Amino acid sequence: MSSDTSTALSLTYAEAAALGLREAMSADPTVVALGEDLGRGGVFGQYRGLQTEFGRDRIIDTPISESNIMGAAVGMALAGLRPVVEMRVIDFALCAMDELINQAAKNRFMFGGQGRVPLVARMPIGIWSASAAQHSQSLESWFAHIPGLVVVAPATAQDNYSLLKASLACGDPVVYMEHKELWPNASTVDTNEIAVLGAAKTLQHGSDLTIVTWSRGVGLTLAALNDTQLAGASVEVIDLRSLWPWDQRAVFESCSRTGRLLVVHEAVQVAGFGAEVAASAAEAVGCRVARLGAPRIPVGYASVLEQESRLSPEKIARAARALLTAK
Amino acid sequence: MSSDTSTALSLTYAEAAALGLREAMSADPTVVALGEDLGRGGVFGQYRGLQTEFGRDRIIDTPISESNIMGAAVGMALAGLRPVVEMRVIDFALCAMDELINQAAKNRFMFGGQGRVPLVARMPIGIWSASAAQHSQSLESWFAHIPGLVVVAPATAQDNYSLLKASLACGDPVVYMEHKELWPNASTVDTNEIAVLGAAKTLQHGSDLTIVTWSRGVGLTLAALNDTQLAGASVEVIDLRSLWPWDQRAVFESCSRTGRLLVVHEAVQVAGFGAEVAASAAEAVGCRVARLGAPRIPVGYASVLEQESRLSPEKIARAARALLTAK
Amino acid sequence: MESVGSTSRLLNLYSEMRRIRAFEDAAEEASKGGVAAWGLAASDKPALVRGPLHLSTGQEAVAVGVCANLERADLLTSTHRGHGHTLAKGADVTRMMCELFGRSTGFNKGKGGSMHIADFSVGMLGANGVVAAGIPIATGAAHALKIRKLPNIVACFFGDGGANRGPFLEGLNWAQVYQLPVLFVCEDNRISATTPTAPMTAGDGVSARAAALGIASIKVDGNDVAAVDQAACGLVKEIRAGGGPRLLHAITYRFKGHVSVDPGTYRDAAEVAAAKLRDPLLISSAALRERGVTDKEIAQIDHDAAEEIAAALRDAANAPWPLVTEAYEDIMNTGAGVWK
Amino acid sequence: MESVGSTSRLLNLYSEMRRIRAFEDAAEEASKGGVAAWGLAASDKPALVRGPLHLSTGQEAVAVGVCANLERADLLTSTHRGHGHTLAKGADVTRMMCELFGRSTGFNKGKGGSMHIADFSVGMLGANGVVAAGIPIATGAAHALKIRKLPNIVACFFGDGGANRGPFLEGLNWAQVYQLPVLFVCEDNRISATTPTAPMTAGDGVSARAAALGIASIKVDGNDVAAVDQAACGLVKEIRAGGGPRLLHAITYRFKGHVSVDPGTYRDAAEVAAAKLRDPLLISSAALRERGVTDKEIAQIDHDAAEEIAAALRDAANAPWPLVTEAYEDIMNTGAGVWK
Ligand SMILES: Cc1ncc(C[n+]2csc(CCOP(=O)(O)OP(=O)(O)O)c2C)c(N)n1
Ligand SMILES: Cc1ncc(C[n+]2csc(CCOP(=O)(O)OP(=O)(O)O)c2C)c(N)n1
Ligand SMILES: [Mg+2]
Ligand SMILES: [Mg+2]
Repeated sequence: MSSDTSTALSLTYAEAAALGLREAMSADPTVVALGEDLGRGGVFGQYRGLQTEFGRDRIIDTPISESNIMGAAVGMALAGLRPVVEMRVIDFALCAMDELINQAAKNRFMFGGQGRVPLVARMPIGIWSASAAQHSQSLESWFAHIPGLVVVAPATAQDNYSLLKASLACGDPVVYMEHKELWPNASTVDTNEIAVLGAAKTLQHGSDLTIVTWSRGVGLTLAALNDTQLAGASVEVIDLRSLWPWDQRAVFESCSRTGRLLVVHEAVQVAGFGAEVAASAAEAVGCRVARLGAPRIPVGYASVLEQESRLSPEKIARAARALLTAK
Repeated sequence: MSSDTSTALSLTYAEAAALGLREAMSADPTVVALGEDLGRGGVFGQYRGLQTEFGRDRIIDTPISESNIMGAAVGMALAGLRPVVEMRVIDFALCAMDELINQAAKNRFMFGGQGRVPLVARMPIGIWSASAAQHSQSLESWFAHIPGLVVVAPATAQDNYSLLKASLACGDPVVYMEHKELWPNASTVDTNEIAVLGAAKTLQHGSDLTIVTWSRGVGLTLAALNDTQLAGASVEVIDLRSLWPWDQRAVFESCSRTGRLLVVHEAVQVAGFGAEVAASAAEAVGCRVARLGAPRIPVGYASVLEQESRLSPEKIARAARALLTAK
Repeated sequence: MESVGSTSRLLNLYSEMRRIRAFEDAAEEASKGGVAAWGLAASDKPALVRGPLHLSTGQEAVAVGVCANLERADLLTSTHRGHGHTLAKGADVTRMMCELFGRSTGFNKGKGGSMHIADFSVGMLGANGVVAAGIPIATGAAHALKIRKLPNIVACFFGDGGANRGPFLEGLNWAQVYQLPVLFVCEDNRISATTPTAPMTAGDGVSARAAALGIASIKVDGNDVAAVDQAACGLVKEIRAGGGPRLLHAITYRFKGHVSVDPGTYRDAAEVAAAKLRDPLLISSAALRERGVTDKEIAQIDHDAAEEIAAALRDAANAPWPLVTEAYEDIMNTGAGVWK
Repeated sequence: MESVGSTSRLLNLYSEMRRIRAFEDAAEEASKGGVAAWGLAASDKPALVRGPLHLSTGQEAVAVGVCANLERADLLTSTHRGHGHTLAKGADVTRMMCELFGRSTGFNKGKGGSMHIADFSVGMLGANGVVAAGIPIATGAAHALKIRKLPNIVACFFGDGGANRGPFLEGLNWAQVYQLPVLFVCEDNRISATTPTAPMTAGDGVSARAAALGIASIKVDGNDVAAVDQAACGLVKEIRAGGGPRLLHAITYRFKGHVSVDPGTYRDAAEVAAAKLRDPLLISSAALRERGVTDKEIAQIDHDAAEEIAAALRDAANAPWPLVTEAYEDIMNTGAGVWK
């Protein structure tokens, strides 16, 4: 599924995903995509042009039937296809939880390995454009908790290309979480870069503090490094990229050098995936840990309220500074 | 909603819940219950006799329509009732996630406090009787992660009486998680005991190690204290009872005395609620932490497989010993 | 209100539709700018109304014709496209506009915005960001009314696209099983976001589906407010008499894109132009003129509506923002703020 | 198989039903003991078959009559009550019994048990612990067959109670919209666990609901295997000819409780007794006798079935347990075992 020619293209996060899917569909006739409004390119343009290229049989416009979209994908996978499921925003995927958790995730085990469910369920996450409480969630920790699910959260156009292809190739159900605020972000994509699920990327090396983050948190964390609060601090930044499997080796190695771990994510902090990373590091390495996530409040509509649920470079820098100066 | 006469009764966990609900229904005509097979007493006898006493209008047999059961409960709550929702086992509640998360949990906030959703959603959890992967989950960490939800997990008949009444009185949506293996457990219930949501119970005092647990983990942890591996160790055991709110004060106070925290739960360890407790203690107290939960595998049918997902006194004692002797 | 079919009633219906149209037009204008989406680039003009704004422009007759038959104590559940329902149910225009502007004086204190517009004080239990999610809530509210032996009913609006979601079946079955006082109203604009609904929908539509559940329905021209009013009047009477649920299938057309920033280019321009000839305001004003209402009287109504909305816009623009601390309120009595 | 209505075919159908009955009786017996539930105390005899065991005793004619019309490469999704479907689709009795006994030689390596019984090698894609959850899966499998231009079809079994869940609507709508090769089979035993289905179900039942979606159906006496066979034969032909989905509504009766440990005391004893007079095995053997099949021939079939099941029981009891390490296999290629 890798392309023949080496190319470095400038693509947005949305375009990179479309390209990755397009290449996978060209290479493998069993790859299909289904969801609402895909024919018009998807809500965020991430399917633009694909129905024209591959036809209505493979880029499938569906009724508003989230349960059946996900359930049908399970049946398709069992009957020889590799479906990409579009849930539009993760909040609507809540209408398909039985199908994802009870039917997709457990299938391979429950039936003793008789079948496989190679589906990629795309569930855009995150706060975007004053969309309020029912269109702003980030529920990655839910899926990390479920045996049988792979959980992926790309932060860049490159990763949205490479990780989508890796997810399509992996053969087990993948919850693929694109962040809605990243769609327009453009950067260089090397189509020869192959991603490995479970391998983090260390974006910046440092010796005083390790910051582990993913998705929208990555860009904000890198921006935080310029904050005056962090002047003089040597910070290592790790983009986790996939939350299950997650790169324990890279994280533990880093924290045992720095002695301090801050986990940063946009999701609600309480029982967020940061708790898993922090608890694991505390257990395995015994380093100091801290988390920065959203308070346990629904996302509000007015900017001043929404802001309380958002990450910012300033908040990240403050949390990092607090950890650096602790005790 | 407290009873007039002081009584100490011997009741099973199921009977205690039935009594608590019966008293609440007698005291408050707006309390109703809805779910499948309630007229015949519920799958586990936890509604036995109630339809005869209160009639079909208040103990409501429903179609197999989990989405509508939960969604109707939201509408009932908004229109002046205090519904108890029976989901039978938590696995089926996955068919009602939009209704619980998007509709119930966020309602009060999203509408600026115009309404309240005082519903109690009962979702029996846990491994029981070779029920395999689709009837054995414990998903408490999911709900702890969701702003707007209260999360309760009683471990004893007393608590199933007192916490159910407290949940009915609380006025916000409560995810109420009874453990299926506890139904027949009988103990003394004092009907004058009033439970406060968010208050843990310290069941045993100790100075070497704090074990925090809940639900089925409580009895198994107490049993583990007799294991030879723990001979000579002074262990403090805390039953958390409610996971949101959770008693941070009691837990932090205990770990700062003992310097070691083990969190024990039946749910999958990865991104389980133990991660939240352990990470919080590591952050706030800086004590050594460890977790014992299930491996990230679906629950298998054959005993030998199911056993791998179960807690046991021996496993708990081993984890406690490992933490006591660490570094 | 005056008796169905009377001129004074029709004047009221027209006037209510005009208020909604004026509200939608103003909200649309105020939403310009903001983020890139639907093929449009972000503008640098900051939007006064932010976030997804689903306009009911062109569909006013359904909301108005149905709500004319509701009492204040009757309840209503809505969709993502809920402005018309909210105003028609009697909500205050200014508090509504304040909510869209994200101000603390809005119905939801700025916490919900357009997609969660609600006025519980007039029985409007909320717009909803999830398609068809209002249906189960409506059945539960009606169930409560029945259990509490109250004389009121619930109106439950949903879209043609929503009829393909499971809760449609579960909710209608439920309402009929318990013989609940609900009027289901399908606002059939024949489109679901950017996708025509018909090719995604098997069978003969919502009325046939309701009939299969034993629920009687009426199909009506949803752009003719008099026709909607009359049909709703009959169905509401039957429901109030204890007849159980009913369904109103109203055929209408969405003049605008799916959300305010969507230019709707996926639709045939000729189709849109033809549909606009059947603007419910044109149909209604023509009917009024036939009954002898003068152009001047109509112009006065239009003028009053414009004034009312202009005042609401001014008030909303000057209203205070929520305090940061309010982000931690109205969640639960235990929990955030205390516990975090 | 032989042509529909022929005596040799009816003999095969009878024989298949007899095997299923023998299997169910044996499984029931093997499940005795175990935990307290349904008003019964726990017995001290350890159960050989553990966990929820939903018997299809009395409903064999539906599974057999439908599956007689399926090819091996056709697919099937089932319910929690799936033993009959699995055997009728051609699964091996011994591997099935091994699965119920939780042995590593079972179809699912002991990981699933009765509620997840499956034999993918004959196209049986699994029983399901969640009511109606097989419906969307069946539509997806049929969708794949269509996209892959394979000539096969999918049979989708569900219960009368399942028709009140949302996926019933979503799945049937989907199948009709995409004109998929699915035969929906409603096994209507008129009960849902301990609750009669009728008072929980609005309208005229599944056929009416299917008709509202444009899906043609046949209602049939589900205890008469010849009638089921004939009806299924016609519907399957139409489906294979590209006619889109069809529905078979089979009226039957559940002889046993909801699960094996449920004595079913909530049902009227007279009702159960009357129903047993219409045992599908009685109806079928009477029909065979009318065609001149001798008692001896029938007794031989009964005997063979009993022998086959007895052998399966012996093999299952002696089969090996799964290894502990297998708890960590068949989950995902990355993940547990590697990743803890
Ligand atoms: C469960 C769910 N799926 C998808 C969406 C995205 N969405 C919002 S409105 C809409 C179209 C709804 O069509 P219809 O019900 O006909 O209402 P209309 O917009 O035409 O008023 C879609 C798909 C959603 N909000 N909820
Ligand atoms: C979504 C869901 N809700 C509830 C249950 C519990 N349950 C198992 S079988 C059953 C009754 C199903 O009735 P029906 O569909 O008629 O099938 P039958 O048992 O009669 O074969 C119920 C309620 C379940 N398994 N899944
Ligand atoms: Mg529409
Ligand atoms: Mg049944």
